[in-house]
Amino acid sequence: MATTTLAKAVNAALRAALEDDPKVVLMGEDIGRLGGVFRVTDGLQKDFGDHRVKDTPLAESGIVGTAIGLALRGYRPVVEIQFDGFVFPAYDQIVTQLAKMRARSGGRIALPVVIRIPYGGGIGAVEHHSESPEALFAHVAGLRVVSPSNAADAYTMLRQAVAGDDPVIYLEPKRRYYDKGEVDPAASPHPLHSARVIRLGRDATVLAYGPTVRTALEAAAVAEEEGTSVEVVDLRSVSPVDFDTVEASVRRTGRLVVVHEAPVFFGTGAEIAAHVTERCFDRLEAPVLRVGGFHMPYPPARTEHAYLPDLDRILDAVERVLAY
Amino acid sequence: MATTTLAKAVNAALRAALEDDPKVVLMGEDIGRLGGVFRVTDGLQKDFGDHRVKDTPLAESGIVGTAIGLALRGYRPVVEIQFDGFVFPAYDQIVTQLAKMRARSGGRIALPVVIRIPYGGGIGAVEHHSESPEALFAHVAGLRVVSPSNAADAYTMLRQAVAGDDPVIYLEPKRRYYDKGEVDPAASPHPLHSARVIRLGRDATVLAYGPTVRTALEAAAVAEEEGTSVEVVDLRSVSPVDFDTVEASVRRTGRLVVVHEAPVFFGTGAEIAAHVTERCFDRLEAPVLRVGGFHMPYPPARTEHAYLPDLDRILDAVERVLAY
Amino acid sequence: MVQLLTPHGERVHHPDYDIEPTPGELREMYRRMALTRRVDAEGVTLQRQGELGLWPSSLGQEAAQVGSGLALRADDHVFPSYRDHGVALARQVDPLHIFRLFRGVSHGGWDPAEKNFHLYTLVIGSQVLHATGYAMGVADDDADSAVVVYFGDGATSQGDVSEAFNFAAVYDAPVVFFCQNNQWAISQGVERQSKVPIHRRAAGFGLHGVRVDGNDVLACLAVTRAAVERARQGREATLVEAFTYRMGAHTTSDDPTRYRQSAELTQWARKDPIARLEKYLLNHGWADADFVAGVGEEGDRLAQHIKESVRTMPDPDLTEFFDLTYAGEHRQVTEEREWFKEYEASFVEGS
Amino acid sequence: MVQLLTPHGERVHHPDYDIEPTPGELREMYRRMALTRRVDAEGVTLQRQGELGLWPSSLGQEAAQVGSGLALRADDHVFPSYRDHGVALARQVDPLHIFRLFRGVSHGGWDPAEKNFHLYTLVIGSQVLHATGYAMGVADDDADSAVVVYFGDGATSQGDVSEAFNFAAVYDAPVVFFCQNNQWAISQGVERQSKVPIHRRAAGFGLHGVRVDGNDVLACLAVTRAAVERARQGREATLVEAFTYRMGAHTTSDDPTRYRQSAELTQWARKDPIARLEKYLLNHGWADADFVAGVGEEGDRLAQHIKESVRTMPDPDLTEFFDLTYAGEHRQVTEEREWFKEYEASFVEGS
Ligand SMILES: Cc1ncc(C[n+]2csc(CCOP(=O)(O)OP(=O)(O)O)c2C)c(N)n1
Ligand SMILES: Cc1ncc(C[n+]2csc(CCOP(=O)(O)OP(=O)(O)O)c2C)c(N)n1
Ligand SMILES: [Mg+2]
Ligand SMILES: [Mg+2]
Repeated sequence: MATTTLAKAVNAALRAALEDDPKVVLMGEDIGRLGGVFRVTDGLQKDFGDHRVKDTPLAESGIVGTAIGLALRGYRPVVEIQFDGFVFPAYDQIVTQLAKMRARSGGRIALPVVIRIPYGGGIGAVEHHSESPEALFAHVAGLRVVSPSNAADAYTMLRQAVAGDDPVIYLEPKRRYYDKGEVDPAASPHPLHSARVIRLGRDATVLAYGPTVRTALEAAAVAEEEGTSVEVVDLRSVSPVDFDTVEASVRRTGRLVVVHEAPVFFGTGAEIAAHVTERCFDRLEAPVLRVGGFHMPYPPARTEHAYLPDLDRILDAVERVLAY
Repeated sequence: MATTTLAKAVNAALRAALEDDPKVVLMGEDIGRLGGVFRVTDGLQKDFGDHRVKDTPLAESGIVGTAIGLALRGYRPVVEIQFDGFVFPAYDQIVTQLAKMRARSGGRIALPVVIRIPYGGGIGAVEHHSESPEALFAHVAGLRVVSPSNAADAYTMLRQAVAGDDPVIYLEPKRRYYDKGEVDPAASPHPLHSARVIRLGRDATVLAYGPTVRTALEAAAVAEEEGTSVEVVDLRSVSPVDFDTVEASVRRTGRLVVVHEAPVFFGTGAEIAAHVTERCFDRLEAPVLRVGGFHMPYPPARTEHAYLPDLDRILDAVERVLAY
Repeated sequence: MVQLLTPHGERVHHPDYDIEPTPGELREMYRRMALTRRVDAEGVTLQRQGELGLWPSSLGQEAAQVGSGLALRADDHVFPSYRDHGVALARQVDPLHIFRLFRGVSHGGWDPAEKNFHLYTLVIGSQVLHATGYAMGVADDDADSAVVVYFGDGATSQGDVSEAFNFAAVYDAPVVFFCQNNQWAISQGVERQSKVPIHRRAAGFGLHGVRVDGNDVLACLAVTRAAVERARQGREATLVEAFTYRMGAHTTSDDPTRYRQSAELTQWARKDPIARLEKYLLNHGWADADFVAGVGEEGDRLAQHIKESVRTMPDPDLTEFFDLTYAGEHRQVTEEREWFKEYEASFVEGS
Repeated sequence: MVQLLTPHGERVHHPDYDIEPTPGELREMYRRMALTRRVDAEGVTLQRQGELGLWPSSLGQEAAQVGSGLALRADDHVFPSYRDHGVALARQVDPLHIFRLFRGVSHGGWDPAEKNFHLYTLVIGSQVLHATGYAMGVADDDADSAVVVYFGDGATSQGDVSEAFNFAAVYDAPVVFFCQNNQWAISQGVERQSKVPIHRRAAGFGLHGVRVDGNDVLACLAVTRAAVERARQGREATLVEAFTYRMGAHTTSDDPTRYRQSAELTQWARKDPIARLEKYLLNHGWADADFVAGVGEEGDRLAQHIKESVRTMPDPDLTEFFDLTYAGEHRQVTEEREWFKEYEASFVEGS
């Protein structure tokens, strides 16, 4: 497929899934003729019909609840939630039903439901359109939570999510939708749950996922100019966390900075810091530092540049772990 | 009031709040004639009428959504959610409305809504009746999240929660409802957000809140017999966390074990461990250890004794931080 | 309100919903209702004896449950709530499954596919959306099965239930919404859940709505059968409000004397669903005292079997539960499972 | 469907909802609708010029918004959605508040108490419950105010909206549910939201339901006035379905050519709410070309004021936002605020 945007890679993955398995169905608000508000499902209803690509009533609980029913019937629904802030009406169905039904059934029932959510800030949007709810799903057993940072991962991780038998919260970094990258559908993929070292370095590890990965790479490049060698890990999966890869990196560098857009307090960085510190206590030269959102509702668009962890905030933290 | 149970202390606090402020109203399923499934609101509808103690339709989102409306009208609603697992239909109203409306209004609107939730396991209940959702609220800015561990705190903390102008998730440790303690309504209370050192010790700090505090104290007593001096901190408030008190204790003992019933992964222990480690890196003799629930839906009642962190699991962790 | 059999056991007729079951069929209805009542009583007893953690009694609702349950084909799919023991028995689901749940050894680990009887659902109203989605799938498959979902009067207040009504209408899903209005949701009378009769909610969403005497097994069978046919053939959804009464406590944890009058019970006792069918059968000579006694003995044997089985149900080991959460591997689960096994083993070694 | 003024500007009569506004009142309705349209157009323009992040246009819905808004007393309370600029203007809310929101300098930081006009709500349907709760409070206060809540056809699918209908009925809350059925929820036609006309949903919950021509400002005023009176005096809630049309895109981010036909627009353009009132006024000599031109100029001046104000609105500093989250102190907020201030200061020093 060569070079394409992250959004188009998602579209290609959905198309391929619809082609490969007649049980795959898409559901969501405005995903049909409109192709979704980000055009991620563009052309799919036209080509696969409105039974396979279902425009739904405006009711997220209804969408996820009926997706569960369709999964029980043998379908593999891929649900689109229009924006991060609108997943909460479905939270009950996700947490008490989707996540728990397999265990409830003694492991008998598979619920292959993928919930795609464009998430994160940086697009100048109004309230509820810039949130990062991953921690609110990762704490809930029974869900997998993943987020690609680039087009190639967007394609392969979505194919894997759809093919797997577990519910997956698939978080799409909306401000990276138009970032381009190589996508090779035939490439043999890394496991869905695996983290990846995407830049080698000696002095400190910066861990990021989804939208902040590019920022982390940019920070590493700047740091290099300043003589600091930063290793970058793309976490890819928030639940489970591939601690083997993360710990191996930290053992090499001795220092870790975790970056995400979600508020730091009770965020992903907390789990990473706690676990890595437990495992690498004697190898850490400095405490794990967290760079992320503040404990406030996501602020109005004209302040988001200051709210979002940017290159400077990452470099500041890298300096602090180095100076420790 | 002298000696009373935790459940009765909550009842007394509600009664006093209803008496002191005509704007206080209670809302919930079965809280009227029945007095709630735990009888916590026993007698209140009889004495204050069904406008002040409102039995509601069976709809948690409706309850919280209308409580918000009542708060906008100048009321101070205290909502009862029947069991922890049934708060999720209201999660959207709590997270996108209750928590955010003050900030949305530029700080103009106060939303003094208290949401009481009997939570946690250990009572041999069926599914959804034994959960500990605190982390799912603590990550959300705009909410306060507190949990008393004893009758005295249950009384004073609820009075403070109702009197304050912020939304409060008030988590009642249901398996401790019948634990007795001294309640003195006239005693000058500790601030709602403060943690408390409830047992002094030298060798390690065990931090707990809500239902696990008693277990932590029991563990400390056993440890003492074995020659280990354990300090116990009752966190009381999960958001905010009173890190001053926690850090001071850790600086004294050099070791920290965090205990809660909620799953460890992405739980409160992660935030405490990450933050304390950042602040006390050089004073920690061992990594912070976490003792809590496993990453699975709360299991059937006849296995919960093995699921819940008990005295042995706490002692095991204390041994491990000491042996480090 | 559709009624075919009065509280006195007299047959009445209805222009839209008449059926003429054979005496054999009538006896089978009686049998399933009586077994339901016996099994339910055993649940209450076993809970009192400490063998179960909880038991929600179906007492008084046997006609609604058995009548509707018997209206279905094997390939129809049922989504029950948590009090629908009579539906389970009508579907020939092994009652021990239900006892496992309320004993606290499982969360309901039966195989829904075996009898097309889904797991009990405790979060009020959730299953109503699952059933609707399942029915959407049936329609997409061009199958002619129907889906029946059970819920209470209280559940109608939940947003999920309204959303399900709407999805069913918008997608022409072959589903029957079977609401047992047993007048109570724990301590709240139905007037706290709806200002108007519940079946009326249907029209506002574009569903058929019908109220049936929920203590009349014939009427429940007839109305459900018609609704199921409408679903099967016309892809049209129906809301059935079965007007019945919860004769027992909400569950064994509940104390209904705090909120309802015994006069109400006396009044509803006169409308008992089993007594009226018994009268009808006896009056017409389609059953005799021997038959009734026989069913009673069968119930006692079943209850005895349940009691013995429940008492000897082994407690599960938590270790088993780690691997039920995910189909694939999950690193945190693996780590915790291994830790737990070692931890448990340390006691055995140490002891 | 209640109609008092045809698309051709002819007055028709209705047995239940007749009103006879004075020519002065009619001119005022015209004025508010025209100003709404002008302000809305300015929103679209400013967004195109990059001054706003987004603008949801109220084009075509002026009669529904202004007519209903003018039916209220000052002490009545309004809960708007996010497209209700006409209601804001009818309530004399400063339009700049709305522009601040869509510019991204606030999330809507006006004082709801000032004009009894609550904040815009973006999570579809949420405000419908808030309004209902507020109305429950009004009833508890024994006040005779009414509450009006605005939402769209799409919103009716949300569970929250059904729950609100039910709470309002059960608690006899003095609330008017004003649904602007503008035929579209982004790209979804209303048939995707409801199989039957939306006003019919009312009866199933025990509410009054009425459909009104939403492009007829007289009818919207009359129907809302009646509903408000019913709320005020009888503590009865009404669902008003204002049948109207979204003439613009969903928001400036939307491209409606992907999903709807221009023929539909042409057809609805003939039913324009402002044109029909203008015809009515001119035909009866209650207004003349000068009046129309005067309102146009007033609109231009208002738009000019808005443009200048928006362009010079200062960007806020994130520092201000730390203290908006809680009324009391919150340790994490304090810590983060202090860190942020120091961090920001370090740049100033460094530069
Ligand atoms: C979402 C949710 N909220 C609250 C409860 C607690 N609860 C269990 S049963 C019940 C009443 C249900 O009443 P109804 O729907 O009429 O069914 P019935 O018990 O009468 O069969 C309540 C409130 C629950 N299970 N789920
Ligand atoms: C809970 C939720 N889900 C999705 C959205 C995204 N969204 C914004 S407006 C809209 C359509 C609303 O349609 P309608 O209720 O008819 O109002 P209208 O825009 O036509 O005024 C959608 C889906 C949202 N804001 N909130
Ligand atoms: Mg009931
Ligand atoms: Mg609309």
